[in-house]
Amino acid sequence: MWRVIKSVLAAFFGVQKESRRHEDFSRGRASHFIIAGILMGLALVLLIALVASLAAR
Amino acid sequence: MRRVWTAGLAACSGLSGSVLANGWNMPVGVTDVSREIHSLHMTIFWICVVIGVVVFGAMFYSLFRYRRSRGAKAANFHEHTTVEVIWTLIPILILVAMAIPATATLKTMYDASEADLDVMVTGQQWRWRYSYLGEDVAFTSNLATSRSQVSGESAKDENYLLEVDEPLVLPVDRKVRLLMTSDDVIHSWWVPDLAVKQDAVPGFVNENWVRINEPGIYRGQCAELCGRDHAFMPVVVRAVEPERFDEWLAERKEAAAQAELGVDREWELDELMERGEQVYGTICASCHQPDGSGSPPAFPALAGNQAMLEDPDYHIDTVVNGVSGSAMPAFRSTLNAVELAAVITYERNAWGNETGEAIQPADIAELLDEQ
Amino acid sequence: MASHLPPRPTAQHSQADAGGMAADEHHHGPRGLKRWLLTTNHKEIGSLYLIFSLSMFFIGGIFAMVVRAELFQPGLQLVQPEFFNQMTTMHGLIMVFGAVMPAFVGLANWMVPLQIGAPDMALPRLNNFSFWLLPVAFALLLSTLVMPGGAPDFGWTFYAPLSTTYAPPSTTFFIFSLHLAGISSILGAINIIATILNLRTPGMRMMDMSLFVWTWLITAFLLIAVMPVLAGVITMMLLDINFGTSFFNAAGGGDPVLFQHLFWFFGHPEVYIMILPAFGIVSVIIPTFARKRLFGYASMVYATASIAILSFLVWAHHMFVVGLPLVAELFFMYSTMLIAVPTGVKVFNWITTLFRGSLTFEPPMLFALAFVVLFTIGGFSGLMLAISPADFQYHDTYFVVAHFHYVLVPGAVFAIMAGVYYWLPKWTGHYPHTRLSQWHFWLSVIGVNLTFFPMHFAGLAGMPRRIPDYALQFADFNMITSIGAFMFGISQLLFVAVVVLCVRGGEKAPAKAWDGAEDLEWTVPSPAPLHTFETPPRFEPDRH
Amino acid sequence: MTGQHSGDTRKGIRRTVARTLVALAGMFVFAFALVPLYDVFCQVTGLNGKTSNQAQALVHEAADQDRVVTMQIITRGSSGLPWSLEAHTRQVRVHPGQSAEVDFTFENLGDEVSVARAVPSVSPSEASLHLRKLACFCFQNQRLAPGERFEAPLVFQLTRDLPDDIKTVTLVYTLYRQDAGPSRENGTQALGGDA
Repeated sequence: MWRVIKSVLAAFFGVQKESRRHEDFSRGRASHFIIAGILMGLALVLLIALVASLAAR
Repeated sequence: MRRVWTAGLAACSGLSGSVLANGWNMPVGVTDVSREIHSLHMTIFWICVVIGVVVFGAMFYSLFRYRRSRGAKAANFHEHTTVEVIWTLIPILILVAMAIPATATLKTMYDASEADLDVMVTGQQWRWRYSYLGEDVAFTSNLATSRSQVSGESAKDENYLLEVDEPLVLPVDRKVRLLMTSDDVIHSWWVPDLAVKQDAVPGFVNENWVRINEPGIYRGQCAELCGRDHAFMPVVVRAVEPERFDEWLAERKEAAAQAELGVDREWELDELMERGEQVYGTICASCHQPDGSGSPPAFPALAGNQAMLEDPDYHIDTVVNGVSGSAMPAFRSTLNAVELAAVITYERNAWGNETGEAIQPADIAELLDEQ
Repeated sequence: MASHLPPRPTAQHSQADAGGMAADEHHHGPRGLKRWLLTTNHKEIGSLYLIFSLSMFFIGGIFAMVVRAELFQPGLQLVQPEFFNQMTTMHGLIMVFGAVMPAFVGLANWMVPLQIGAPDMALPRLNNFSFWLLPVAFALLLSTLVMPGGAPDFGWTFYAPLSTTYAPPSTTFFIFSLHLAGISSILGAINIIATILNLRTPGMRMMDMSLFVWTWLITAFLLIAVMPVLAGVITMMLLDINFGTSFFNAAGGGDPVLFQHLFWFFGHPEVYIMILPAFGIVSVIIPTFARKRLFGYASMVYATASIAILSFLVWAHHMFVVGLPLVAELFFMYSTMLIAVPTGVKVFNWITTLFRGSLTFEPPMLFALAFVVLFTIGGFSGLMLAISPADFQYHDTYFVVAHFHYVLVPGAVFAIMAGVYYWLPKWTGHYPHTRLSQWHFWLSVIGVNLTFFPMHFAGLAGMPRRIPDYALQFADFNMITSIGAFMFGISQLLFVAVVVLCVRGGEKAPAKAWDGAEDLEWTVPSPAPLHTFETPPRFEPDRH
Repeated sequence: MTGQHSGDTRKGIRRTVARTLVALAGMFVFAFALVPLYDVFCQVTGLNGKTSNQAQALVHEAADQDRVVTMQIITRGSSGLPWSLEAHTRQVRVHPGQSAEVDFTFENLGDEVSVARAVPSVSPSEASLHLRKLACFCFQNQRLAPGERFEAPLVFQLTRDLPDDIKTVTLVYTLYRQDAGPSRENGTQALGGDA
């Protein structure tokens, strides 16, 4: 699970190591990545929203 | 270099010296907010320039240094995690540095503290209506540039397309709250020197505010595509000293009262025709055409329109109340009784519409007063 | 630069692999017009898409020329404002939905099966259908020009209520044609996804695919996600116009601003739909002519995914002046700024690929390099527009027009042209005429900058977009822009000349037309026979 | 050419297509679901100055005597509707927490029965979260005979949690026609008609 999260994080960040992505795509299941991606997308939304509402104070 | 260019272009366009570009950049403007926005704009611009110089510098260095024609042999590296993480983190830091002043400026712009004056700005195809809330002063502001200038039949004035018959008058050094709404489609009220641009959405109100630092005349335009004459609904703001503003407001109230008096007397047909032609020219001609031919199907012809000529009440009702779901607005609150009577009389007697009827302002006033 | 082009690879050193040796003989389908109407061959459909896109590019271009001719000088000289609005609207719609998107689909049709070693697209008959929807859709759209009341005149963003209550009667046809074009894109996207996920040659993993295939895969997912939203929005418009609902009408409890939220929820990903495949093309071309593997292949894939995800979170940056509360302004400003990060990663990767390469400047490379520079300039103005307080001044001015033309013309369009120059030898068996291509390139680059750079100044000086006539202080900028636009427009005739000449003859190209090229398409003969990879080719991993 | 693919590949393609079709249908439904979601979102966040279209209960809290907020009331007509709507008071000063009443007069000045509704909008939009309408004519359509007058109250409360920096709240009512409009026989000849 941690690997999936790390890979999705890398996708958000836009940087990934060659060796790592080989692992991603040989081991992981697509559905896991998609679910993790959606969840972390939501987390990102909440994070930006939090920063925005703090800044708006 | 720039002079040569512009002079050359001005020469070939056959226009006078006024065509010489006087602005290449965002105006600094005359409010604290506009200054802040300008400096934010310049800061980010220079950051982009620096990044551009670095990035393009590296790129063009590579393009010249590693050409095969100069004997370059390709290296064989294709990833470097540390470098990639660094060039991801540095932009994030730069972005945070940009976001901080931007957030501060935005908060100033959203300041909701008490205003000294509230003005309601209403967009209408294709003019602006201003009402000073609580002051009983309201008027419409139309494009004042003549059609012959647009078509090229006469020379263009210095403020071509940026002049109106009645500018919005605002006091300097007072906080003015601007409430925006629209009667028909979305418009956007914009004056670059005031750094105010706000959409006017039909059925909804938006607000913005301005505190002008210097007296002067500031020009802008509608910024949101609003149909055919989108290019022809300028905004002009005349900022005056507060005392002058108070005088002006008193005069306007007086003038409105005077106009009331004119309503009760009997008006001659000629008088109404003369006044009506003016009103028609500023308000109606843009859609129904100066010769009343309209542009069907959206804008029906008025010349020879039997439905309208046979039934004066229908004609009056349409002008006063508009037609829902069409481009024909209600002029009940835009024009006063004299103007309404005059323009209806004009439409019933111009371009071969020879009804000979004079619609009396008093009758219209009665109609409006019931209201 | 031009005269120092390296010698072309000779025919012997790149004989086609066994897998690519499929012969032409067993094509027994109908001939003539019927053959093109009924074809299910990915190469023929690809060519149809590209020809269609090129014709739309010229039709949309003519509309742009009308706009620029009217704006050459202040005053109304050639057209009336209502026709001017129809021209700007049709120009936008045709360029977005008729030129850029079909061009990318055409390139995908041609090259995705070739790059993954597949014999054809996964759903060939559907492929034929999704192409032939397009001519119908755009014939319908163009026919609105001669309808009473004229063509759509509310801008390509068709904001309600200008596009509903106040729209011309032809709007219903506009909605129908957009539905057809949308269905075509969706079907194309399904086909591309099915092809990429199922028809890769044995041994090719996802992370072995070329960047062009990757970016198209992600683009196809974006299409699946947002085209239905567009379909929903225009269906709501249709209901508002013809069936008395009030989704976007304040009078009935609706909200015009809701239209903008829905439109841009589609519209912003749509912008990336038009640029991600361009990233893919450039990421394939630059390594070829740098003779060096793409730097940060994995990062490129992840950055593309990142841009795609973020594109769903930024839509309201198109609506900063519509009256959003402070928190919303901040949210969309921050999320928009974040997009600069993965985009920057891509630019850095391209430049690092050039660094210590062995560079030559054939026509595809010229266009790819111009893409990198000019797209980045468009990215800078995009960053400026993201700053919400400053956007109160930029919004709906020519600054915005300059920005999105920089990312779409020297961005998407240059990438398409780079791709065409790159793959023409594979399609026709001939190299494009070098001199003519170079003329086309330089005239296009100069024309594009002459057209769009002064727009920045006009916008900052206060010129709103979508106006047929303007105040005198904008006259100089507009005149330069118009001259540049005519120049750019005319120089595209050279492009047609290059393509036509290349189809008819020219220097023969070997299977591997560019010596630095790595992907599978270069293992089949040039021109590629009608059927390729009928037995899957061998693929050795770790080419990337 | 599916015929050429092996059985596994064909199954794979079918599965991919089925999944994308489900995703497509989901997104299409989602687009329409966004409409009510947007309304909910607006009401939760105060986006766009929309107010509730149902009567809300009074929040029982003591009025904040130290703070005064100006409530501006603006009424507007719209084209095609010969009605007038007047607020008896154009501006009221209230303490947050306190409830207040403003009366309005509707009048049909036309010569036909017509139906209309006053559509509200609040600025600044953040204030709409804290504006509670206990009674309002804007919750339903009004139907007036020619010359008929009708008086209706608006009872509202600005709750105490109204952000401190908000000093003025503007409430605008725009009257919109809700029935088909005047029945003119020669409709295509109509003056401003869309034909």
